[in-house]
Amino acid sequence: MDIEQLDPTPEDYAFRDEVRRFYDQNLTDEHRRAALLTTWALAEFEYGRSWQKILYARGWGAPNWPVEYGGAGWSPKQRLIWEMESQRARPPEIMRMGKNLVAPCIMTFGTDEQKAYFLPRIISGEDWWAQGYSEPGAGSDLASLQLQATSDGDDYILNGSKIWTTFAQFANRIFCLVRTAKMQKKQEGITFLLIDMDSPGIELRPIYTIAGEHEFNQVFFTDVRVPKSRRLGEENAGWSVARHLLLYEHSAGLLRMVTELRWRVRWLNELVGLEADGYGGSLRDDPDFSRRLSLLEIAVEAADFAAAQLIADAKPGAPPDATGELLNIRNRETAQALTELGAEAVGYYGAPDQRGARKVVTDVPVVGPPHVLLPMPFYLAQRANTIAGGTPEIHRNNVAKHLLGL
Amino acid sequence: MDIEQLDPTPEDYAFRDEVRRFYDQNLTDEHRRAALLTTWALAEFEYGRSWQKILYARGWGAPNWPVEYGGAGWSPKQRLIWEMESQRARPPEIMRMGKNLVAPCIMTFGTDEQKAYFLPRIISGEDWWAQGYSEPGAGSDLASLQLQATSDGDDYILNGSKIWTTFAQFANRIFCLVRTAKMQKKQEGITFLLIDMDSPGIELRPIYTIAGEHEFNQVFFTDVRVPKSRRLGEENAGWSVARHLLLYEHSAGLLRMVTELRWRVRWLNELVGLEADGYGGSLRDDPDFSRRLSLLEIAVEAADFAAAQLIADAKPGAPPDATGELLNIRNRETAQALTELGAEAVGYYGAPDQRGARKVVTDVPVVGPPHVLLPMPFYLAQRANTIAGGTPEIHRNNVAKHLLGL
Amino acid sequence: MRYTWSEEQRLLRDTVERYVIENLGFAARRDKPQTPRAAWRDMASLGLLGVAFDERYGGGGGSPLDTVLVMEAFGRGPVVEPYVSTVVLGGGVLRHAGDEALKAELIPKLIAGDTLFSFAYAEPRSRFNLANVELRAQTVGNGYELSGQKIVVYGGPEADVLFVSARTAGDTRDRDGISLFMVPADAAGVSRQDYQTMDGLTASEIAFDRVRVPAEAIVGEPGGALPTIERVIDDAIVAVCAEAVGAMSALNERCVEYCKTRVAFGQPISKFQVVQHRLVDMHVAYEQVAALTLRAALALDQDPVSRGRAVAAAKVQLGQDAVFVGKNGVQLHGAIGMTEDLDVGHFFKRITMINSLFGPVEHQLRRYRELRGHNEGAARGH
Amino acid sequence: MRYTWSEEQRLLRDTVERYVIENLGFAARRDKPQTPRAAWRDMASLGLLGVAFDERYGGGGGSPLDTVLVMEAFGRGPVVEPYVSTVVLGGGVLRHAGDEALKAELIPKLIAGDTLFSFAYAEPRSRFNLANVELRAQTVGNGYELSGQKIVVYGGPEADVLFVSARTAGDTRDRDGISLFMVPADAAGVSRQDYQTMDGLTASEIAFDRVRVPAEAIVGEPGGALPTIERVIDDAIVAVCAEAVGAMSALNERCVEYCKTRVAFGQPISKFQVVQHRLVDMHVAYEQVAALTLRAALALDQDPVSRGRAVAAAKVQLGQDAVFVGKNGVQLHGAIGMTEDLDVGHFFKRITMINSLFGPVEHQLRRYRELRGHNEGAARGH
Repeated sequence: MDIEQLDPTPEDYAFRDEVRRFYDQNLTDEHRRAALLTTWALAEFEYGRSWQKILYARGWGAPNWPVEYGGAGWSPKQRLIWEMESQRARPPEIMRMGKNLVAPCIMTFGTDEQKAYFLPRIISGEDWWAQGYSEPGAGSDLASLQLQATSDGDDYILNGSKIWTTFAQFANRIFCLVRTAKMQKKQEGITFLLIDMDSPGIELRPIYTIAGEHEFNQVFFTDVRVPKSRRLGEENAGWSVARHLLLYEHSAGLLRMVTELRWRVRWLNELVGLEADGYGGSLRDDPDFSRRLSLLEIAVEAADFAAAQLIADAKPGAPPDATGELLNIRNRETAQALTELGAEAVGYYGAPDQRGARKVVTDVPVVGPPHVLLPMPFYLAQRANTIAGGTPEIHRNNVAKHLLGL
Repeated sequence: MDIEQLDPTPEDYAFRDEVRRFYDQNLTDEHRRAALLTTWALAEFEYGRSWQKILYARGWGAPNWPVEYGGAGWSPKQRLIWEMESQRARPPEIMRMGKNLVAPCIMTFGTDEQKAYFLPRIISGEDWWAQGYSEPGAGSDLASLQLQATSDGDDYILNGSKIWTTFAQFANRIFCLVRTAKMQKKQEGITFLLIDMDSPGIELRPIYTIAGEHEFNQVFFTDVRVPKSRRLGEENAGWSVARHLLLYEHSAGLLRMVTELRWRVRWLNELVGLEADGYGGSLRDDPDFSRRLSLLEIAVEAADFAAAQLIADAKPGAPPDATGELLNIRNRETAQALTELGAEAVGYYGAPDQRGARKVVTDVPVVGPPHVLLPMPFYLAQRANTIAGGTPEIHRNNVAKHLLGL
Repeated sequence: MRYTWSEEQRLLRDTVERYVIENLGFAARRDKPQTPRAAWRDMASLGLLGVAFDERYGGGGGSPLDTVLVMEAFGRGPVVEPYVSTVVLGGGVLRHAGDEALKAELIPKLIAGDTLFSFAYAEPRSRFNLANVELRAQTVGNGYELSGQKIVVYGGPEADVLFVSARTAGDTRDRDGISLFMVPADAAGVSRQDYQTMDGLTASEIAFDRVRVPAEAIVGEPGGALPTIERVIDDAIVAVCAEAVGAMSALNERCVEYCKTRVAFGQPISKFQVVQHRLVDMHVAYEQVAALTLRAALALDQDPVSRGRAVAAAKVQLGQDAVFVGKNGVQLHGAIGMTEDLDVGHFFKRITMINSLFGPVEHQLRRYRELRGHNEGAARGH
Repeated sequence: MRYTWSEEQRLLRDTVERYVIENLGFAARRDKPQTPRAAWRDMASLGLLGVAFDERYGGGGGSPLDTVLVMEAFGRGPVVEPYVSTVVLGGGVLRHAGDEALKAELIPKLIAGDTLFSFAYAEPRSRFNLANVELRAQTVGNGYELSGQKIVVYGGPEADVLFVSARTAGDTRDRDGISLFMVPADAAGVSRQDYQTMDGLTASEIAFDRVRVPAEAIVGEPGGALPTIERVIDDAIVAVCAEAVGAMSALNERCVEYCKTRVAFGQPISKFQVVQHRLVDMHVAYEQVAALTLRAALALDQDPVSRGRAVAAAKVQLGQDAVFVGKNGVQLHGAIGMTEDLDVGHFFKRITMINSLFGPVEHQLRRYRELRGHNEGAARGH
């Protein structure tokens, strides 16, 4: 999709130019490199953080938030233009657990004190949040979680562990689902807490991914005290907070996914121009490769148009239904297929383990030409695209139930 | 696979030549045409029947039967050579419900009278059997069948109906699973009966397929009397007869399937040579088409080799396990994909409804060149390849349970 | 925004859909058969034949989206009337190549249902290459003489007037030298072999044996018809994509309903996880084709490269996702889905035929790729 | 019959497998690490380095099936020792190109584990085209001078001796004019950049800067090495296919076991129909690759066209089915499958790398197709 399809007014063009100028003037080479080297969810932390600070300074720290909390008050059309330009500029992905996940929940369920305390720190880039959901025995079946929170006066005392907490090593806050009661229905008895990472009793164990990165952690809680004032919503009602978060994530996730898909197509088109086909031309000339790339391009066109339609057709104020979740089933497959093609594009140079060279600032030389650095770890890391945030199996279960009524 | 891979002896070559000579001398043009026009399970009835009579006259009416009943007493290697040559010659597919399905059950469960009466009539081509398994409310879940058999002295009285009975309009016998009792476990209470099609009270309703053929029937039973002497096995023990039949069918089915796959590859290779690509060459020159055909050829090579291995590794006398069923999951997909490619090959000429011209002897002219006659109905009819004989879903359930122990 | 439906359009769709189901669809054809001509006049009186044409000829306005709406509803029938051949193809030749006088004369007759058209373009050796035209038109006196053969001309048996692509110059596969002729179906030297198609439509093999036509029988630019033909075919591709979208939505509904009621192993089969996931994937598939079809419809009036890529993309996706839905529509119904008794098999067959029409996946994918490099080199065209 | 295992071979497989799991596999490397040289000498003392070689050099007899058996067991480790680079590739050059004296001298050293070899053939612009050799060998005096670059030379860091493909005549992509050279790893002018690979093996970028070698450094026919190179690479393709078969079987076992024990929504996930069917499909996938690998191994000694088609077929199927098993091995394990803590991720990465090695699906499929038309025209080769 491009701006032409939005029936743009002169004001829309002006807005587009303004956004574009902003990116041109503020996105440094380091930011761009950080974005390019992102294999899974997030860019190297420092660059994500500094970019958030720049956004905030411009008044665009969280454009989709309500204006009262610092949102930009954009129309849906402006939102789409912003996404188009963001896709073009490719800033480093910031830690969205604060801005996109916990913040909407705080807005809906938080006390006035919680709103006043947390939201400004999120939008300014002062606070960085991790998500404490999964546990070793509770992944797709999140409601089985066991992390124990025992009431003790004005505090809860936490014991247990969370796992797969992305970038917890950088976060100063973590939101957690914890068990405050054992009920018949296991979704009941869960409470949503906002926790400081420097609380005594919290320890991290790094987990390295198959792409060779320290991305995940296991977070251990040993007698960690959390004041009850840090509870979001009612005790034992944390599941409804979590569902709110998920709904929000699915709908915001669709647009972000499409933006990402378009970028991957562009990236891959550049990549094939840089690779030799072994017969005197570039990989772009290879009919089989171009065939597969075209199929994926078409899938991305469909994804793009379907998402735009969904946004255009949405009743204002109505909660999103499962259509976004449905569309993202295919989109996630397409996203993975694009990285798979990328990994194949670099041929033998997919093999070297280049984790040392894959930093924004590093002395380690690249094995081979610069463009071979990303594709293979990108592919490997992106296997998580069908694990984190719910497997396709779970999403299909959900859609079958909620959309098809099966 | 070819004979070279069997470490052939001079005797093997001689046997190969003998079989090849037999086919060359006995398979008429009509037989060949009947085989070519077969879209689903069976060739036009007359030609299947006359071919069985020729086989019988040669002593090869049922080569895999035990010698005592008229089998040829071949070694596994000879069986493979026979399959290779059959694939090469492509005789019309005969009605295998008698020879391959009910006969092994009669051998195992039949009384001496039943064996003496039925088996010679099957091998000689005098009797033709239909299979009365499915009912309108019992397909994949066969054990739900409801056709009622009430005991009345020396007879059962049958009421109800069977459906999807292939070629029942030509059969003079039908074997049926019927309900003789209502038990806790629905597999119990089922009885296996051998029934004459001319019994009073049997009526047929033809069912036309999407390929435009009268292949299926619904068979209605109204107060049909069947003597108890026509019961195969014990009363209420019909399910174990049916399981025996199925086991036999899976294992024999694998080899037949591979033979069929090899033929389809050859057929398709000829087809692409006959079709123009629209750019001055033949479809054989089309890189995308040849790419897809090659992928399927490779799948057939795998199917072929895996089947041969399975047969070579089989412990003599041991019952076949589910590996044949497992391999046929992929084989059925390959079989369908080959017909799909065939239907695509004929381009616009897939459209005309040519059921009138698709007979061994007919006055109806073909629309377009002769080679366009088969592919589209073949494709349409072959959708049944993943329905009849158990859907892939059921086969996967079975393999999961019996082979993987899930 | 331009990529969604107006209320008015939704209304049109609902009207057409109701009409189709009550009068033209699978059950209606079985339960209260009517003559093809009667059905055709009904469609005319409802204004369905005119949605694609300019108001000054009595048409509905001519938004490509209206044709999409009508075809989607037809797809849910499925309707077997020669709408694509007469209105989209025949009418398309008139719209895109006809001069003012011809349009003013014929479009009202088309809209009224009085004259039926068809477009004969495919040949025994052309496959899907629209530039591959062997049928020759030679100048004879003041007119032309046409000799050659056209195959699988949909709506041929009903057509009063045939549009025919013919070569007036150049070699068999040259892009230049192709002209469009208007030929009365009963002209001397025209002989037809009529037949039904697998999906219940009609078509003809048409032989032209020294068929004499006057010079005015040429529609559009002599020798330069290929771009028009490509445009007309692109209109038709979008139309059949929309038809397939309708068929997919009907199949998905049938399947959900059937799986909820069909019991096996003690429960409705809709309770089996594998069946549920299949149904979800069928709905995912629907969304892809629906999105790209609408997108292609909106691109029809753009430049040929943008149009061609958008149309090819929709057809490519159809060849994957609509075919997936068609196959699984049959598969989930089991044996009953394989019979002529149920509309499920008809939807499947119609989707199968649409997939092949104007070239299946690989053909359109090549076109998509070649149009990308359009500025760097000559495109191979269709 | 020729397409199944003998009892003896099954015994060998079991022995190797036990040894691998106890000494070289994922858990063994983590729990009782040993130096690479020690592991290598162990393998030598077990006779594993010699299975592919003739008995007169102290080898095991040289049936291609024996290498398949060993590699399958290694795949189940997974083993990271430079077996393919030293024994299959390096040893392959010796076997297929070496003269009697060279074989008699070097093969025993290889089998004893005293000398490690590697084969440098890939170049920055060659991709998977084995005929694409830019590295030049110029005659200088009685010998040659080698200049150019080789990339991703597996086992490069451990190698004592390098075999190097170099151009002694012709243009970059000519099939003629390629020769094989034997170069000591420490020869003057050879410089290496060593690294680990994603799947835990080792490799090097190797630059040759006017490296002087004597005339006797040429192995095999000067200028005519390509057929030998193709044969050696085909041996290696079969070896890595077998390795992938081992990895698939291990992954399938891990997955069945994990799904039986991992509980979600109140039951082991192996009770979910979708999971069951996935596991079945993974087993189906295994059977395909296993069958074609064995078939390819049996074709290695046939004519180049039969050999090439059988080998390409196995590699094509690997690229579909082994990759399917690899991905789903990770998928079924969920997040834990994405970590370095479990062997599952390592199997997946190894399969991923093997898929790319010597050319993935489309490359091998093109080769398969071109070899079919071999008699009608020149094959494009690898």
